Amino acid sequence: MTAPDTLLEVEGLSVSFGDTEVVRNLSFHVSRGECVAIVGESGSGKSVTARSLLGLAGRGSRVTSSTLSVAGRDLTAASERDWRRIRGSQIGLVLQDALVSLDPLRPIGREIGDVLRLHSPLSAENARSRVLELLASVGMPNPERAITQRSGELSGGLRQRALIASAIALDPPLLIADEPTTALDVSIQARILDLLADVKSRGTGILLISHDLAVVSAIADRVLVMKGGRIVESGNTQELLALPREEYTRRLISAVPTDKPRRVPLVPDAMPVPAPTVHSTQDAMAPVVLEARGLTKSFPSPSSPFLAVDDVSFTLRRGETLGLVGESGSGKTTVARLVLALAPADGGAVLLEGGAFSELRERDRRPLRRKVGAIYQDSLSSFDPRADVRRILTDASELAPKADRHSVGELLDAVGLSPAVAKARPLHLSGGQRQRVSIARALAARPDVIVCDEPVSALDVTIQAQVLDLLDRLQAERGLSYLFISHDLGVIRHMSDRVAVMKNGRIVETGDAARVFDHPQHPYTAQLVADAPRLVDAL
Amino acid sequence: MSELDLRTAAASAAPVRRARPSVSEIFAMAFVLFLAVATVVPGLLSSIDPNAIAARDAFQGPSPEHWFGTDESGRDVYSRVIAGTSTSLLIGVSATVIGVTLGLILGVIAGFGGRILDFSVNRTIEVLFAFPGLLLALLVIVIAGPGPVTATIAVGLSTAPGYARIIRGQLAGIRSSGYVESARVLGHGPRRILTRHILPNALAPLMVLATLGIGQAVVWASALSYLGLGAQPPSAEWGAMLSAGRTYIGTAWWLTVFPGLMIVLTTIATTILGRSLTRRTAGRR
Amino acid sequence: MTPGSAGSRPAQRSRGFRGIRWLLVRLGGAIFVLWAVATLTFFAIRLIPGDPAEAVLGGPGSQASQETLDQVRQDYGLDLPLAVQYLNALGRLLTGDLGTSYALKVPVSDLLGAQIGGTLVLAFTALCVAWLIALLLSVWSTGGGRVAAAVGQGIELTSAALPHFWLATVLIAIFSSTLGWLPPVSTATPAGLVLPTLTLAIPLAGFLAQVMRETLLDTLDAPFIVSARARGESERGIRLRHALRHASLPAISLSGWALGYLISGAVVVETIFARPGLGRTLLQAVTLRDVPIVTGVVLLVALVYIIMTVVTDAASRLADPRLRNAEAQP
Amino acid sequence: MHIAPHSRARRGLATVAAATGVALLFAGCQATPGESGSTPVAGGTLTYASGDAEPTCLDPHVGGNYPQALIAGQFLDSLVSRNTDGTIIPWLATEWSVSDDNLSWDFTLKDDVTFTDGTPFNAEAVKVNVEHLKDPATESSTGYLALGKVESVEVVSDTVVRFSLSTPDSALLESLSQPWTAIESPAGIARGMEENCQAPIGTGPFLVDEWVKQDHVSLVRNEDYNSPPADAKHDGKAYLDGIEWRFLPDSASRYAALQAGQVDVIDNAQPDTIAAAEKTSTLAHLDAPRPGASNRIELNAGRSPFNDPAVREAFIRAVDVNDGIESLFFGSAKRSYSPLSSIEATGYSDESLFGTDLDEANALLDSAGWTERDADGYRVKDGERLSLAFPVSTNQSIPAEQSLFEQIQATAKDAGFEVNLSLLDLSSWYGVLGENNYDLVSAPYTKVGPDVLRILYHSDGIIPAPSGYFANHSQVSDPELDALLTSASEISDEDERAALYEQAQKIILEGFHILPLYDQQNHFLLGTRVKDARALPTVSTPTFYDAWLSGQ
Repeated sequence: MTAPDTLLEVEGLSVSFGDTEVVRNLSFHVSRGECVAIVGESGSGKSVTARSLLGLAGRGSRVTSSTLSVAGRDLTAASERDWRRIRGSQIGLVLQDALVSLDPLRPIGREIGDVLRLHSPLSAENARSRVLELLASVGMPNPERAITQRSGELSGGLRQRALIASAIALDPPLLIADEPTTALDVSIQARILDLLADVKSRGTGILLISHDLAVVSAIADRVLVMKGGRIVESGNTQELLALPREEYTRRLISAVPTDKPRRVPLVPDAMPVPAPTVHSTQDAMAPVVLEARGLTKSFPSPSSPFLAVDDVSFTLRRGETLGLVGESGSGKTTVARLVLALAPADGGAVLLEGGAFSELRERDRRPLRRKVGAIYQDSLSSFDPRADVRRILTDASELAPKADRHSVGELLDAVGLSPAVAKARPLHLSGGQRQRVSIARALAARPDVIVCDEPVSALDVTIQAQVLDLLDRLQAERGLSYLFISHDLGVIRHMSDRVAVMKNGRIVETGDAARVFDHPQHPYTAQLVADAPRLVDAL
Repeated sequence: MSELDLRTAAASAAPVRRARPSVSEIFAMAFVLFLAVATVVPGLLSSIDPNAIAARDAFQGPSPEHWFGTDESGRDVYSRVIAGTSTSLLIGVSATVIGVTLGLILGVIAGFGGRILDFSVNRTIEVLFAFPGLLLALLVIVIAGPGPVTATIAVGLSTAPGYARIIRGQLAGIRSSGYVESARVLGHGPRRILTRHILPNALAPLMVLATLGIGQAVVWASALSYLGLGAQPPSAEWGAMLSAGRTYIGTAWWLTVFPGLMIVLTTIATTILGRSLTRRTAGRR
Repeated sequence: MTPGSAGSRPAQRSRGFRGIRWLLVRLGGAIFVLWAVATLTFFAIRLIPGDPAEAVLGGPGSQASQETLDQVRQDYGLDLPLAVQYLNALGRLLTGDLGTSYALKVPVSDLLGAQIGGTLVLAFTALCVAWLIALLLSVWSTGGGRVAAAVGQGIELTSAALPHFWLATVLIAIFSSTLGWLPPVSTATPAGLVLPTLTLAIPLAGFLAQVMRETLLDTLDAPFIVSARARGESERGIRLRHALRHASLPAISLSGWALGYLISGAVVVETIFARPGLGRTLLQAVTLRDVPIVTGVVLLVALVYIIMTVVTDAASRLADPRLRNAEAQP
Repeated sequence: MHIAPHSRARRGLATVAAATGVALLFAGCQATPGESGSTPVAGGTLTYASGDAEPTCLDPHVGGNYPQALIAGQFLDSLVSRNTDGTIIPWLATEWSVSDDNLSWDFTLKDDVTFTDGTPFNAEAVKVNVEHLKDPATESSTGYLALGKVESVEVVSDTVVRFSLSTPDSALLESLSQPWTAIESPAGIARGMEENCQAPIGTGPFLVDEWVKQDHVSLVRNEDYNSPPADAKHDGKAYLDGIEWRFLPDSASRYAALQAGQVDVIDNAQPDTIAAAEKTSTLAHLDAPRPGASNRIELNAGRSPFNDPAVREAFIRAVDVNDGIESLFFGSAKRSYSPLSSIEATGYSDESLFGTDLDEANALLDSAGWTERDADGYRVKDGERLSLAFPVSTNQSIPAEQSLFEQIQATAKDAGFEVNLSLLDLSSWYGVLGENNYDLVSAPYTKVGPDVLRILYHSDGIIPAPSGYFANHSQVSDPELDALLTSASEISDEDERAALYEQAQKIILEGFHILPLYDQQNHFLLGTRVKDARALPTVSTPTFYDAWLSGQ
């Protein structure tokens, strides 16, 4: 049944480590000039699948398949030598972050040149010009200089380009891209996706591995949805997104927050978020709980001081979510630290309920601190490794007013965790559970405001949906105000009443969320919105 | 809505499953147990008086009667090795305790004393580092005179800067860690943060480090004994025994081999334990 | 073009400047440490019980008269106030004068100048050999399966636990007394360097191999190794081109510490193998209470150590561009 | 009165017994006996490995210790020497006479000797040397003490020199036979201490070529040598091209180096290696006990508890050393019962005083008031424990001796003595002695002749020098003994002198002031190719003038 332009043919692929089967009986194919995406959450077996196609499933793995052929070569019984001949020349691999996927100690030129050295008889001089050519073809601005640089000396986008250059150096018919854009900012992600589309258009088959349906929808022709080592559903991208047959696929699609209106649950069949009880978010008369006035912060650097936050002002009203969006390095996290008074501002002030907050002496501020809670991206590191969940929560609830304290049970219940979790240490919890504990801890001190710094960035999309729904529900029940910081436009848009867009330490645009995203005023905002991958594009 | 979460929670709320100890860890624990018995109740392992002199029985090779042979004064080497455990370990452990304590003091001053103190402690550590190990120990011995107590202090002192540097780094790491920050954000006071978060988290790895250090302290103390600057006869300290036995290497190999073996095995055992502790505590993070 | 490409430019231009600035800061620090070591030693030495004038005359066993003692005190400036003695010593130090040995009555700088070569040759040979052993051991133990790993770890642990004087005894017993291959006592020939070098290198190799093996294992798990494999790189190429380079980084930065460790060991090794050198000189000076020599050795070793740390830091910076870049980040 | 110089005939036939043993041994193992076994061959460099501390100055006038004597004997000659009978024989001086009042000594010198720098050896040179020794700036201690009674030296003629004494000194010749009073070139001395320490100039069979500190001294042959002592085996220059004198402090390495053929001669051979070497056919043993005092433990009578003679006797009766000496020294050391070395003809022994008898020791202690015992089994009197401080110098006591002290410590405990051993380096050890913080001490003292008794046991020896040093460690203060020692040192008649010394030794032994152990051990091991090396019967330092290397 192999079509003439079928590049990759997989039948009955299984991979197991010891007694655990992580990939079960997988069958699919990739044709020339086609992009096939494998989508799944962490632990679904998608990365192992990708690597076993290169014979790199890892130590202690057992790979079996009835058919495994690449460009017509049968690899079911390939030796290590055979694999080495295939790798690089027939199949290229692009991994996630090039900072760690390219040897940080070797110049880019050598890393790319290695493929040529291993598989082609090119002379050193010819290899060099081929590397330069490749770098130019992936859009490297200054190839001559880039070949002498190491991955750490390049920006994230550029090194990802270099990584792609190394994968396509010999023009392999098949390119496997494992989460190639995951660590990147949206605008760079868009450029890299453009680059991959370009590669595809030259006739290369691409197997794209991703957790992000939105990214996949931008480029993939067909999608395979993986869960628990199996393909649960597969099909043409547009059809699959529009008419998912499987419950799991539906959950995945539904969990994508992009373009989901505010307060619409992301978890299908969940109870709709109740209407706010305290104040209407649209009520302009709701009192201001937190205000930032002209915040400025710079850091020393060898050349000139680096201005991380430049004259940032905003207000946050009771029961409202202010979304702070921007790319990495835009100063979002520094703003969060200034609001939490973890670092002193060079200029400006943060006011809490109209009174001084950031300008108080630490001793005087301490009693007020409980009113401003925080949830972090890496919640694990925010827990004392020696403490169990019970201690974490009791430590926090001691700070709440005596008359208004939650018990550990109540807190766990509020965030949807079983009471049994109290005895566990955060390390042994899943990412979603940890983030729930983190939220419970923030709630324990009975805060008015919670600063959420990239609270769902590290989570799988279905878990992310659960956590976002939880945050929404808690806000409605308790009249909380959120300062919600994220690089993900979809999340921000779904969660925010108002947004502020940051770039290079400044707020370039602020206003009602719907207005800012539908009718961006600032060109940067417009660019961001345009670059954000969205499912609807595929439809 | 969170059945998935609940299921995993139930699993992980169960007592933490520990990795089964490896062969080397079992050996290490058994040997440390042996050392502990030899230290606390040496009589359990040997009934011969380690200091009983029998000049006529000198230089007898290992035999069923004298497992490790006899030394130049006819004393039973096995019972001396057992009896020497407490002295040698005392020196090793006290030296490590001195080193760690000094290191802790310096490290804490650097970690909490503000910029100027941190700077000066850092320079102090650098200066102390410029006296490599034995050199500092020798200097201490020149000043205080040779002997087991001086040797212990000398070894302790010479290991202190190493500990101080690690502790300082550790404290700096913990101080800027997410959990200390989140405790601050919640509004906990500095004393509570110090006692509930920073110190407990800094001390645990320190204990591991100290375990690793004991073996090396025993080795260095034995080097001082070899140079005639450590423990005094007739105390059955391993280094002193080794140093005395070296004279007779051609005649009585057992005088050198057995105490040497004890030093080596002790170091290996403590290192294995220290490393497995590191792995186990690191696994929590 | 792409955003971000502009950002790296100013950092590039100031790289040379940053290197010089780094070096100046390090040199300043080094001078400070030397001064502190000199001061500390000067005052610590005053705590030594006994009259330095007697040390000049051969210790308390001498039967020197009061006049002779007074004469010596005057000759060596021991009758001056401590502060003046300290300033004098510092002043002399600036001109490279380390004073005159009490026992040997010769300038300390001449004496140590003649001794330092032997110790440095021994220490650096041992360092190189230790490096080599550690390299081979760690590569072998990480590449040969479970048994090799266990055996490798066993060797590392055991070597690191060996006291120098014991190892020396065993090596002499095996290679000199039994096999007769190598001279038991150091000679000027390379053969005479073998046993002392091995004595110092084996325990150090144990330490280095532990560190290198762990880094090697970490590195072999790194994504860039997967990238390299995906390019078709062979197992040997992976190790040679990628893993070893990473594994040697911590070993490079440990070399300063290692040198200090080796110089400590040299005290014992030089005595056993009767090699001329700083360690043996120091030990003798300690027994003779020869203060100027003790001070001189301490200062010299501190100087060597400081130079070595600056060099290893510089080498680490050269080998690992991440260290250079880290300073540029806010 | 005129003392006839002894026959100039070569008397080296009966050198040290062990040296003969060496020859026999070689004869036995040589494949072709008689061929190269007996006829000396010239050439070759001998490597000597010394376990003693490296001297800080090669000039034995400065300070004056045994390591200096060991090497100085190779490049310096003395005025007189001594043969194995203990009789003084000519060396640089051919004959000598003393005035009737015993205060003036005339020495006739060899007239054809020059120092290796070309300076002629004459009466003036002897005068310069004595003055050098007596000058405080020289910092001499051994030589200075030895010539303590010499008031002035006068040049009578070019070949006759006259020593004027303040009091008669029967030990003068013995003193002059020691390397510490050997004769150096006046021009060499005039260079100043630093240079002279580096390479003293003498008339000896070798001269100092180079001294690489912490490593070795290179000695090369003196091609013009013509002044051997009267008991030498041959005339003219030495057979060896030179000597490489190395310092190998570690005894195990030293022996290993000898076994490996890396060195030819080692000193300070440890007892077990001596025993091992004697079993081989490739190594020879040269046993040369030092003159002067025997190795003994001195009991400090200057403070409690040893100020009570009964306690001293009890201690000596309590401890058992014979078995220890037998096992620790592998038969290489013979038990001594005398204050003097076995090579001193005037030595007096009394074995009966040193029998071990625990019951008697206990009885003595009971009667001395040390009746109670504490929980640890030690005796107590007036609340004070019967404890004895025993500082041990690690430089002066070899490991076997240290072990012997440990055994003494153990056996003394049975009688209720607590012996506190502390191992000290030389400086600290002298410090403890200077502070009178000891009850037991072993301090070897090497000097030619019985006059050493005066230094060690005359009450003058209790008064410390400014540095705190004193020689009378047992702190014997007995007017009768003082008188005996003084008159013995002034008397000229050999027999009367011997009788006086015997009486003095009786008093010392019967007063239980010392526990003699054995002679001052001085063992050398030699490789096969070294022939005819011997120890000088003065202070038992080896001389390599007659030595030659077979197979050259």
